[in-house]
Amino acid sequence: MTMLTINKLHKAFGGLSAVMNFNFQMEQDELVGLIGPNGAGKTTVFNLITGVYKPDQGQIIFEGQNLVGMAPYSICAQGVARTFQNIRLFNELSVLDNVKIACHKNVQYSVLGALMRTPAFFKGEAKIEQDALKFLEVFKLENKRDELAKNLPYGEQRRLEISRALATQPRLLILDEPAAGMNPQETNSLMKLIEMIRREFGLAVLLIEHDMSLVMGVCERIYVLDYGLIIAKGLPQEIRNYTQVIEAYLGEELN
Amino acid sequence: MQELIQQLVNGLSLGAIYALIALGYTMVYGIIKLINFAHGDVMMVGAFVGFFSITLLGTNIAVAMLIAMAVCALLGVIIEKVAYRPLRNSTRIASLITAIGVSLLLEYLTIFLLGPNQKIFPDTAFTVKAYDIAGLSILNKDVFVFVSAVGLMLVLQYIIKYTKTGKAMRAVSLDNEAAILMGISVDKTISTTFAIGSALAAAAGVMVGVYYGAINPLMGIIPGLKAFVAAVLGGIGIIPGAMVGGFVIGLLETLVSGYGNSLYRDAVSFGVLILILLVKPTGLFGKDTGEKV
Amino acid sequence: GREAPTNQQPAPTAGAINVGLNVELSGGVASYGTNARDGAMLAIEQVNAAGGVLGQQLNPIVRDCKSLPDEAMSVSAALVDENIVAQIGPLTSGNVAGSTPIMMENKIPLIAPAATATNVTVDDKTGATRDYIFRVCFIDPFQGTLMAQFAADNLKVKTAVIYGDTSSDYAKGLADYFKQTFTEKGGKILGTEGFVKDDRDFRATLTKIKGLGPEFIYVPGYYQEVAPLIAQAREQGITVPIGGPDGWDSPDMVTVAKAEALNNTYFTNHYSSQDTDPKVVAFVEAFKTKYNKEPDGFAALGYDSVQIMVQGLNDAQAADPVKLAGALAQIKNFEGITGNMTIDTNHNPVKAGVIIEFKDGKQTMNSRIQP
Amino acid sequence: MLQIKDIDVYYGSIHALKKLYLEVEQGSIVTLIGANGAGKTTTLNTISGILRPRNGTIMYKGTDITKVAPEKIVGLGISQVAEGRRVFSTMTVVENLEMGGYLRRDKKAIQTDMEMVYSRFPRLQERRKQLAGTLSGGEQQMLAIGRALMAQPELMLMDEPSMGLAPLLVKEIFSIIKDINERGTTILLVEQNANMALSIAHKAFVIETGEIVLQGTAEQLLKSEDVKKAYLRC
Amino acid sequence: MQTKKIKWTRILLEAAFLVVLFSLVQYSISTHMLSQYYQINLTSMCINIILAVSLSLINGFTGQLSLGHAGFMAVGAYTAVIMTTKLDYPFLAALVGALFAAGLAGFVIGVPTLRLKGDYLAIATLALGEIIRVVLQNIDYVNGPAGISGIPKLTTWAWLFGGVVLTLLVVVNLVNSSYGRAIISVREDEIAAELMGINTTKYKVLAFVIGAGFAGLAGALYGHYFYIIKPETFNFLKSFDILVMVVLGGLGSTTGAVIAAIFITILTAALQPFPEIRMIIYALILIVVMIYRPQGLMGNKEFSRQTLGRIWGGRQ
Ligand SMILES: Nc1ncnc2c1ncn2[C@@H]1O[C@H](COP(=O)(O)OP(=O)(O)OP(=O)(O)O)[C@@H](O)[C@H]1O
Ligand SMILES: Nc1ncnc2c1ncn2[C@@H]1O[C@H](COP(=O)(O)OP(=O)(O)OP(=O)(O)O)[C@@H](O)[C@H]1O
Ligand SMILES: [Mg+2]
Ligand SMILES: [Mg+2]
Repeated sequence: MTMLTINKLHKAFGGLSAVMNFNFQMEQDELVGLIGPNGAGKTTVFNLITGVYKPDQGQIIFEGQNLVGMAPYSICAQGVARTFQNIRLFNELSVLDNVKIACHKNVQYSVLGALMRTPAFFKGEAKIEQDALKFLEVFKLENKRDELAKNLPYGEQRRLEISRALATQPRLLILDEPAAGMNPQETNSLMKLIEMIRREFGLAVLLIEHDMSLVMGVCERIYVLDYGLIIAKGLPQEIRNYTQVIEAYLGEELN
Repeated sequence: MQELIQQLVNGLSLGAIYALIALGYTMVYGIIKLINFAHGDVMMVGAFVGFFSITLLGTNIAVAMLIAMAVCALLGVIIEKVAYRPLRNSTRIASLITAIGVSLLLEYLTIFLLGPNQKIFPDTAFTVKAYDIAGLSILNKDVFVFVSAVGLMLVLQYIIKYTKTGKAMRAVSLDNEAAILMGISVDKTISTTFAIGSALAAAAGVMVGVYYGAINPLMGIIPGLKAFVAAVLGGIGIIPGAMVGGFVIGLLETLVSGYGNSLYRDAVSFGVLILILLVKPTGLFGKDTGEKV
Repeated sequence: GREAPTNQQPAPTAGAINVGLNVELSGGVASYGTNARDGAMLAIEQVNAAGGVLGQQLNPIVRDCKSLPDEAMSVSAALVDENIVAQIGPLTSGNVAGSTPIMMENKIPLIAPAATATNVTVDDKTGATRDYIFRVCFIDPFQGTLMAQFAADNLKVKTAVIYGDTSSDYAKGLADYFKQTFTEKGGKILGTEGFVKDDRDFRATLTKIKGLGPEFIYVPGYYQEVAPLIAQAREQGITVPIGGPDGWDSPDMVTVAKAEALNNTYFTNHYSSQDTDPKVVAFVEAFKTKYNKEPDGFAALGYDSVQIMVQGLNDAQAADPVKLAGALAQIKNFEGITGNMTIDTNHNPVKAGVIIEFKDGKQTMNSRIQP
Repeated sequence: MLQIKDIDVYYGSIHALKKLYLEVEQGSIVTLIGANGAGKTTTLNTISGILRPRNGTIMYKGTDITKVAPEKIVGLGISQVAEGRRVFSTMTVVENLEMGGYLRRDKKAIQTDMEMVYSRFPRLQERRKQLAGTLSGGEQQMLAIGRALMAQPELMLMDEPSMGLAPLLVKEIFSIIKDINERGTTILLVEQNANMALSIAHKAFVIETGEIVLQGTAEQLLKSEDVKKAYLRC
Repeated sequence: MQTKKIKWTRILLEAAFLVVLFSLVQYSISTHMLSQYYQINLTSMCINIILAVSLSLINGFTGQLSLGHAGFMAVGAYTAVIMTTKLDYPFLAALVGALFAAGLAGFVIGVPTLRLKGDYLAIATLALGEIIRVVLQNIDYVNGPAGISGIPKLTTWAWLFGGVVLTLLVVVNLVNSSYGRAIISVREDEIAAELMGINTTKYKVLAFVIGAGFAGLAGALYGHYFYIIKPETFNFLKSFDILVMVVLGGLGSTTGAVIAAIFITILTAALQPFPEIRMIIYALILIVVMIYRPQGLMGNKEFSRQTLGRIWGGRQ
């Protein structure tokens, strides 16, 4: 079943059209890549989907719901979660609290319950803690639970961001350059992780990445964006042979 | 109609005073993102230095203003070094508190040394002339502050936009570590910023002295607050914004007093200010650059 | 120059009488408190030099109430612990109110130099006089009424605008009573405008007032604001007479507003600092010598507060707060420099009021009105 | 040209660099590779004077620069492309480039250099008047490199210049690095993309938790089993 | 079973501690062991604690720079005083009324202005605080600038103690819950929080309303102790005073706010005997403390968080 359908999406900044006539479709449990040269408009597409920017035109239908005009937090409530190109963790908070915040969405007690410390509060807190730890374990961060997020090395920060996004229990996970700043080995294990969480949590994943080993390694389908326009879409092996893509993006054929 | 024009004249000259104070405020504010609550008090010190250089040294107004500017520039540099620099890598709100501390210190040190009573600016310093133009009363001092405000705004804008020092200031304000990597000395740049900002405050102080005839140790509090409001209203750190913000507040207050109810002057002008901000959350001239995500 | 350092308080000697000075030395009205303190300290010095009271020296204990009623209360409580015989201050009615319950509870007289609100000495609700609260200044109704009478009867004006300090209860009270009397006398109030403390620019409202064209403007407020206000009024071509209360009394009026602008302005006062009464002249001289500045109304009232307390102590023949309060309530014809006063049953001084007119920069007595 | 001897750098109580040594010869490209958090950025920041070593010395062209103020170090010809781009976000692209040449006085030469940057990165020319903060990640990276070039450095420290760049641009960047090196600029390059870095470098150092664990010519390291396993794409 | 038992004994111990603390002070007041002067300062201290803790919820935990706290205090003070002196309500009703009136004011003000960021918000809140003051100054029903005096002294140690405990209980319990984490996430990174499903506006308003409400409570307690309330008392400088306590204590630390409130109250009282230089010394101390502890006395740490969590949050 189609999970995400985007029709005729437009977004301009001042005179600059960052995204033009963007049409896109994605099935449940698909893993799709969005690639393209720097400044092509990929992050902008993500920002439009998640409500950070309001599109000038177009529709974003997620599981039958039009997301256009919704506040970011309600889009998250619909089941879309993301990471950021420039990592945005809650730096001064512990690793565990970072994830717990993402669990807040499903909190099971009221403000009054919190103030009165009702049994529901203790039960709810225990559940949040349990959930948060579960997501940390997936990314092998459980023994860093009490570290401040800002003190983690870069690679772990990226992993924490993904686990935080997962904690909102999305059905669509959007990753903006998850492997940036990782070395090939780390990228490799990230690749495995992405595949694993997709299976475990039954999600669809949409990702932007410039590291071709990752994109070609995990993505089932790829869209290529250039100057705000889709210039190609298809299976990885098709994409890498499109001359237009090679010219605009890959440079030469990958070995 | 005539009355309206007279009110506009009133508003512009009141606004010019606010603008003058707001210029230095917004500059420091723009560069180091410090809400310098002591700015109004530096203005007060400037007014007193001007006062003493006229009464004790017998200088004329121009020299007095230069001396005041020089003294306050130095004062500003010292304040920065002692009270703000150690906090440069801490939260902004921490330096806000030291700014409150510095403000109290300047006020009460002055009271301690000179007493809380007002001092009368000698009227030999500036001969006030009134011009009657088509039934409007316009004073030479109105023209003087208005021209100074606009002139200083232009000079400041030029410095910041086009000179090397100005660009260094902006760079430091955006990312001081990256600025260092360009070869910019952050300490020097910030010192310069404070020197200029404080000198402007001093100039404003002397003008306030000339304009209203009396100065006192607590004279900086309210104008300091209004200048802060003007700076924010115009858009934080934007030089022309501060000037326009000053004029807007001056005009607002004047119009409320003149045509509304003077008893509600501050309430109404603050209310309008909030409305403006609600429509334009980054101030009149602030660009909503919106953080790129 | 530097004002006399008053923070060095003589150590309480064995037989000294402690006097509390609870005044505003910081905060919004720091200058009122400081001037009153200077006046009071001068009086204490003179009294001590003349051998003290009841054979004992007066020992002033100065405290700052930060221009806040809660701090005034705290200071009073601290002063009570110092066994003071009386407290001078605070200056504003609000701060006196903060201090009042402590003084009442501990039965120690409070002498307010300048708190003018009616309810300072009288409880609003019960109408009862507060046993331990006294003052040496006029009350709002007296001055407001006086100026209204003067405007209507002597200046013969029919219309007036009130332009007062709205941030001070003093000015607000005066405005109310002026309005009441002036209307009773058939005059018309064309408008009521306001400024707030520390305002320096009044042109917008003045332009508006000019448009209203009143024959008289009543400006209840203090000289810091009134002086530039009058200057600006004249600059705007407003030539009608302007009147005000004792808050105008300061040499700064002339230096700021200039002699010419002050012509045709009048204010109510208890005395004139340019009075030729030798008592007043001596006070002004002594004050100038000690502090190298001219005394204003607060200084004079601070001085009189101490002097009336001394009178009370002498009458009571004991350095005892309760007895002092009894004596103060009975004071008759006390010769203060702000006038001859008799304390009435409401603990307000009954003293002659004067209307002072500025003539070419000189304060001149226009008329004296005995209540 | 650059000699680092036994420096120790701390962040509070964290010992980030331990007796680290490093040498860069004039005219060469030297690369420093290592895992996340190994201390690469710390090393570069210490050279530029932003961080101060507790012990040890840093010699540059025969003079000790260990205690020289960071802004002075730039004046000596060392320029850094900082990690995370660090462009001046509310300045335009042009103004950013001008900031790169802050210490220079030769207006004409600055202009030619700016043209040179534009010819290398045509995208920047297109976006001349745009505020740097609104550029895409890759565009900002180009700007950061361009800005560092504007200082006409003799030694250029580059912290992960290829991060976030499209493959085509990554190649482009590496060829630019090679090119500026051939024109006489010495380069100390920090890279995650070890394959690429080693392919253009003359010499390489491997850093692990603040210590140099391996050094050699680029060819040697390319062949090393340890390096292959840890850092290279097989 | 075992842990539950321990928990209960702890709660009992803590409750006992509170009872003992309360009774000791109450005893020394009743027997006049504590002089009037100390009682007044104890009152100021408690009111300052409520003010600082309530503002710390807004400034410290939510990260919204609010400079209008004195305005809410004024709303509470006037509401309560009108209720007791003019409408003859009992004190408890007046306190509750003050809490709700100020909370409502917080809501009305917060909803539109909390869209503003950083200093723009600071200015808007400052302006609103001043508007409240100016409006009060012009209402004859409350005597304009003269204010209302002759207020009965209804604030006793018991009310103060209750007020402080309630404030701490609410703020600490809120902060240490999922809602509290949501509030804190707004401070850390509003955009990221929003994208993690946090309705940031809602939580900003929630914190603002609760903070404002307790400022109102503090105002009510103030009014019924210090005999007079007038608009001037609640001007922007009062807001700054409260802000100083919050920052001095450490942003995001409730215990910090409490400690700083105590510290400032004691400092103010201790400087009373030096009338000429008290403000100079006060200013110097502010500067020096901030220079040496820029993160505030407590940083964002709590004084033994678990202990406190148990003490204040241990009611089950
Ligand atoms: N807020 C904004 N204001 C103005 N221009 C913007 C804004 N956000 C993005 N742009 C512009 O839109 C274009 C697309 O940017 P976007 O960040 O989507 O690129 P991208 O495909 O993610 O590139 P990269 O791979 O380098 O991250 C760029 O040219 C950028 O400069
Ligand atoms: N400001 C800081 N405060 C505390 N620790 C820090 C700080 N910056 C870096 N560190 C720590 O110092 C060590 C070295 O960090 P550095 O940034 O130099 O690593 P790197 O090799 O550049 O890593 P990356 O590949 O992620 O950029 C890491 O453990 C890191 O957590
Ligand atoms: Mg991007
Ligand atoms: Mg690094």
